[in-house]
Amino acid sequence: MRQFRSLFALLAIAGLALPATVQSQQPRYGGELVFPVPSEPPSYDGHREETFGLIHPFAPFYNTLLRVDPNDPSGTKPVPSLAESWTVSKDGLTYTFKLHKGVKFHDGSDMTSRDVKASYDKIIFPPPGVGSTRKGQYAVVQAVEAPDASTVVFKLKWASASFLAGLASPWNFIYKADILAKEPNWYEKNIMGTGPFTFIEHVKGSHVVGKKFAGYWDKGKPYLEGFRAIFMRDSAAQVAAVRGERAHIQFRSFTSKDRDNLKAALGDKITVQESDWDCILMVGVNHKKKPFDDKRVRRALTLALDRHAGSKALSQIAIVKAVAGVQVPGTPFATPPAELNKLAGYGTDINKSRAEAKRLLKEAGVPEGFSFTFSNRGIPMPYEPLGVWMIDQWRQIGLNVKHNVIESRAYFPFIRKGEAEVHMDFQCGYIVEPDLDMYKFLSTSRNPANYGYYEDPVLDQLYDKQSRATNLEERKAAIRAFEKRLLDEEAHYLMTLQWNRIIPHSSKVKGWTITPSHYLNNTLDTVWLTE
Amino acid sequence: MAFYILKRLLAMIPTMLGVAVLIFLLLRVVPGDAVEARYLGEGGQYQSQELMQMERKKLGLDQPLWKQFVTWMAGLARLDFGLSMWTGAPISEEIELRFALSLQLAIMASTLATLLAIPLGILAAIKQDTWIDYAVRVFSIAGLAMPSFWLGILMILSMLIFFKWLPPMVFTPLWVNPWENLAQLIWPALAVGYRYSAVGTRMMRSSMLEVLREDYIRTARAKGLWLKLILSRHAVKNAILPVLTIISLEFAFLLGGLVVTEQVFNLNGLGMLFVEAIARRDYTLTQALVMLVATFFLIVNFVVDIAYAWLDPRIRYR
Amino acid sequence: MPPEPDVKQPLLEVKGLVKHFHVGGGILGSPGGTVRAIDGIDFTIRRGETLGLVGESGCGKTTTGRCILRLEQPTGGRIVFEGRDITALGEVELRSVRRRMQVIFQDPYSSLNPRMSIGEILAEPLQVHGIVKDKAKRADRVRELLEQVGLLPRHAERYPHQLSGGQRQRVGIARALAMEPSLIICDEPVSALDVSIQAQIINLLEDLQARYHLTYLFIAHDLSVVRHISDRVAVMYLGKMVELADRQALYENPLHPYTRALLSAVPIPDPRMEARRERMVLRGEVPSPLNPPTGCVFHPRCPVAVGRCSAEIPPLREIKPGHWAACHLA
Amino acid sequence: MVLDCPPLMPTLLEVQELKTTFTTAAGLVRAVDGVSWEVNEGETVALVGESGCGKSVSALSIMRLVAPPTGRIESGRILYKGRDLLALTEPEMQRVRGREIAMVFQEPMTSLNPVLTIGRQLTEGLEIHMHMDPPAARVRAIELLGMVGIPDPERRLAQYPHQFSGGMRQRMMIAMALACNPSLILADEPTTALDVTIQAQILELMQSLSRKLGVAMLIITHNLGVVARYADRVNVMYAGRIIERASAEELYANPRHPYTLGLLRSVPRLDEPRRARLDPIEGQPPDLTRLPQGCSFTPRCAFKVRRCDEQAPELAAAGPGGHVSACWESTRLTKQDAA
Repeated sequence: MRQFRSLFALLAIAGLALPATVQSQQPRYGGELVFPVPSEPPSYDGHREETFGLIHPFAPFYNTLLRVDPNDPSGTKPVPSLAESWTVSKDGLTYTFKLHKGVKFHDGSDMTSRDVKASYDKIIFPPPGVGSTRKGQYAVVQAVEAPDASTVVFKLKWASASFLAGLASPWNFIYKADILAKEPNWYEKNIMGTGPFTFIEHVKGSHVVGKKFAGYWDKGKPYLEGFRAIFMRDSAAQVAAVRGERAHIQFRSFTSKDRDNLKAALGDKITVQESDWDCILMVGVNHKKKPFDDKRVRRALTLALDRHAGSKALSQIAIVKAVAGVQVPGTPFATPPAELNKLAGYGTDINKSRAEAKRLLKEAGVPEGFSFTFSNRGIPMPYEPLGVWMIDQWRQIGLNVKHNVIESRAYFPFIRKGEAEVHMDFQCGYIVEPDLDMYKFLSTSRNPANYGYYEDPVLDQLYDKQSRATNLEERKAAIRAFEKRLLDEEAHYLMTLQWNRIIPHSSKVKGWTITPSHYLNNTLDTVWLTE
Repeated sequence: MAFYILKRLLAMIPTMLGVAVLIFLLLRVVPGDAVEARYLGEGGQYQSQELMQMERKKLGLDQPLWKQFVTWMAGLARLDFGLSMWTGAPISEEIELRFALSLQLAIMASTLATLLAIPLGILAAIKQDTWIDYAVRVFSIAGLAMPSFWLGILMILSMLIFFKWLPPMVFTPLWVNPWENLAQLIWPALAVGYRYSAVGTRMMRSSMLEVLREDYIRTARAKGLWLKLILSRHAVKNAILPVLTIISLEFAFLLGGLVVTEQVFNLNGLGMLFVEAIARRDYTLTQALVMLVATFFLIVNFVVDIAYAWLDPRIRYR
Repeated sequence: MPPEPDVKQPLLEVKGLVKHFHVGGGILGSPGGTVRAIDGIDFTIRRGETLGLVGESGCGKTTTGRCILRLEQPTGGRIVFEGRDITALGEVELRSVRRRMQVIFQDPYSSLNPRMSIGEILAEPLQVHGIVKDKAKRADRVRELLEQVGLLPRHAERYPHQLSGGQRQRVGIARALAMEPSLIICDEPVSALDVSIQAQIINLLEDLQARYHLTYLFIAHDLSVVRHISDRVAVMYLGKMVELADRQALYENPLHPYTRALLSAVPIPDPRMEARRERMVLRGEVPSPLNPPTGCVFHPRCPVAVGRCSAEIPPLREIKPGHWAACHLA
Repeated sequence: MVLDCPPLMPTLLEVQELKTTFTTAAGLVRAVDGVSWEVNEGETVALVGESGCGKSVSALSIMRLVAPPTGRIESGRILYKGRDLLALTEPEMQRVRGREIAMVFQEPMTSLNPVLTIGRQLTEGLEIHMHMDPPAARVRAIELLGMVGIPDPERRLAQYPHQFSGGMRQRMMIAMALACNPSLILADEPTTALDVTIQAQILELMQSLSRKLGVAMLIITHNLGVVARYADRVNVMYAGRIIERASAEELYANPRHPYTLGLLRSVPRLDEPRRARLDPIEGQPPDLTRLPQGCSFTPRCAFKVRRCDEQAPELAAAGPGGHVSACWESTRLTKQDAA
């Protein structure tokens, strides 16, 4: 029910007509959707790449086994795609999927369970010399089996609450088994899927063109005759393209200022969809550096941040907005605001928080005017405004912080050396799912990408507990406990503000719903143009 | 002549070799490599050392430096630039289209710059210290003061606001559709050409003033020649040499140096590719681009020398 | 006052000096070649004397001066200065030699830094070479130098463009004097000056020579000026020395046809005399030193040349005591 | 004496009270300060003086080539064949330049355009003034080069100035000047940049051509020796004025101005025994922006009297044959006085 409420809220923001008229509109066939893409992927292999620059132009050529409901603005609900239905064994260890019949690859051959198995085997058990960047997320899988042409079975090592969501990952394109058997890396440089669109051309640095696949299995779809993705690095150029009506939509996000400008210039021709965004900057505190080994000091750092005031001020100038914990606000596992505000640094009385922070620092023996270095990544938005904001917040509890900005590409290699005291870290999910969103914070021994360099078995146990919970309420409780330990009691990491996704697009674009992830909902099968 | 050209071409080899060694080493001084840039890129997600090592091996980054250098040089000798470390595609393929765009833009901008600079410079020189001279000066200083990307933004905004029109966003080669092609490139060419004409105009003006003070101009006047004839026959050819040099070197620079302008006009040119290649630690691509631009500089220099000889017989016969 | 020099001892000996320049080919592929700027010349300059070196442009006289100063590295031959072979000295050793050997240029304007005051120009070498280390004493020395060359102390504050040509040449002389040299190479020191000023500078050079026992190598193309100032005169043509003699002998009894032609070409400011004078106008132009004629280099223009002249190079012979000429017919 | 007779030939060019000034940062330079002189048809006249005395500016003023905006002809008349050149329009003046009056400049190196062939530079005057077509102009150009003694003229036409030696270039300048059969050639230091032996060649050539073709010549020089042999009459200039004028023979025999005398005395001469010391004119040439009220030569003059400081002397008769001098003491001077 909450989901529906937030959908209506979004529709209201977007200034769309009433739902009644939405329903009355019949999808129209034809037209070419044009959209700028701010980044270009190195290869075409979804199993290997990590950039949305791959999803936006290339997802329409493929299908996945499951997908995230394209009409659900929370972006959390797995629904059928190539699999039309599934059953889960009582013990939660066997998942059996029935595949759609009559699914054809673009070369005309039939898609069978062999292809699904081959694709997942490549992701989970890659042969030598084949890159799979998300292999670790499927550690739960024991084996993938294809007992008959239209059945795929996943055997798990233990029960997993997030497994279905994992199969709805937008990255896990289903490739053709015969091709993979011949050349496991073929899909890095070639495209051949079952998706609603067929690949026409990719001009390096310029654009990708797709055309409606006449033999698409989901009858009646897609509506578009084709699409054209144009690589465009400069955000001003992207905005200009939408404003000049040379492009319909940009699927990542614009800033609030761009939104206002577009709206002012084009009025009703622009429809705005907004959502909290499953991306967040957080602050890693190196537990190996004194005095940050002392949790009182870490708590003081988070207590110093006036998140509510920051949300108001920073949302005007940066792409951040909501005050959040470890889950995107408004999604099923998110902590409700009233409860979230009880965490250290989330309170509404900032003076009280700061007094507490000063007391803790004193207790920890940290002298007045203590100095440390805050390393930040050389990306103007939103790293820099957030960095400046935090340094100012820390100054107000008597800390003197040096801002050390490092070139974007050199940043993580530097952080990985473990020399930084306090640094900005980043995480962005392709689907809102606690397993994925919280994995980052596990002890460094379990996740080397935890640059706080701490070991916290209690926290790890809470993670495993929620991950294997079969009951929704049980999982929620474990997540809540995890959040409290991570952000309040131990203050291992500090969360800043949730990013805010703003998509002002041409009002001609219909059938596309914003979700918290810019990796989601880019198959374009449901999208149509009014003219 | 053929001997001279051959000699000059041979003389380029050591220069290119120096450039090659320099860029090879410089790139490797910068922290990080293509694999780190790729797998620690977006969010700092950790990838297993195993995967990273595998990727490094694929790219040959596990080899000792000298071996990497030798491999690269051996490729260069066969005019094979190798594969991009980022996309794995042949570098020639990466560069081809962008080169066509950048080259065309550089030619158009330089041509515009020349077409503006030479008449304006001559006009300012013969009308020295009159309002015409001042007007030309203001025009050219304005060009210098306004970065071309800023002028570009102004142009785009005005087109959007006043004509509700935007140039095409995708490059179409000239031979495919000249109209589309020009509709896209004329604007950046104007923005860039205007800016670069400013230097040329100033140069042409001062060079012209200098030539007009020369004794042989006085000789020409003493012969009873009229101003137009003196300018066209006696002055311009002499005055044009420094302007030619400036514009030619600008041309070579334009080829790879228009990063921001490319962004503003969303041009798929060499400038952005260059910046991205460096950011991605795509050694092979960066090296190839540096070699390409260096070659162009050398060729342009060479062509300028030949042009000098053509314009100035003193050089030709010396 | 420097000690009275030993007049008999040669201050500078030049033996078989050769300087060739290699010139590259043009763009259109004309072959490069060797310019024989100086093609084996010998002479000595005794302490306290002035040797005049005359010849037309391109004859090698200026290059000779530059080789002696080691501004050019000679291709061959030896230069012995104050008894020391300086032909192959390195930069550091040359520094001390250069103090003893100074130069005055034709165009004083381009050899003076326009951004330095005259005082600074004169003080700089004193400081750099550590001749006068104390600042106040340096200012005194500058004043003294200015007075020696007939300028006023207030000229120290002026800049080169504020002075007339004659005054600038005086500064050039003062700068040379500052180093207390024994040899001054005067490279066309008066040819850029107005006639009325030329005489002032010549007189000044003579006065200074007498006062400081200076030795001059006086390079010029104006034969009347050279006659006035020199003790001995050497005539060069196309990189070769064609005649060398005492002033009087050379002017009254020139042995080489080229010298005779030169002398006859000098106009004399007296119309009556000019009308009576026999003119010996040479044919043609000076050949290119890239491709000098065979035999005697002067033979193509020589009014008295015989068959032998084009085949055989005449050596510089001592025809009369102290009078040398390179001509088969002398 | 022949020179006592009035000139047999009619006056070709008559300069009357010419004043030319230049505006500089230092002030107004009175480069030519009211000079008058004339050239008769077929005659060779010399204008002698040191650098900055106004002799070159005089020639440029006649051609109206004083560069604006700094240079300006203030007043005076320049009568050429009775027409005042200063009253002509610019197109009319263009028809005079090169056609009626031609010029030979001092620096043959820089006075020829380095990027045009000799042929081009020689024929362009023929094409515009004589309306010759290119083949005819070429024939004439070959003839001209032959006339000034340049061997192999046909091949030479295709060459560039830098392929010519200094003497050759000056011959080429003379050929250019002669191209359109002018009545008057203004030769500004025509031999100064040349070597002595070449100087002699060029002067001989100019003299013989001017006699043969009946061209009048104005030779501008600082070299008294050059003038002695070739000029019929000599004007001596100092600080923008003519201070003495006489036939060449008379001037050298009986200089009547201390400056002329000083010039003659200060140069070493091959025809006289070597003197122990030269007799320079002391001091510096005057600053043309701040000329004294009286005679400009006073500060350097060995013969000055009180009056010299107060009043500038005008040219007055000082000897036979139109010998005039601007000196209060001219009659007192003899050549021996200075010695």
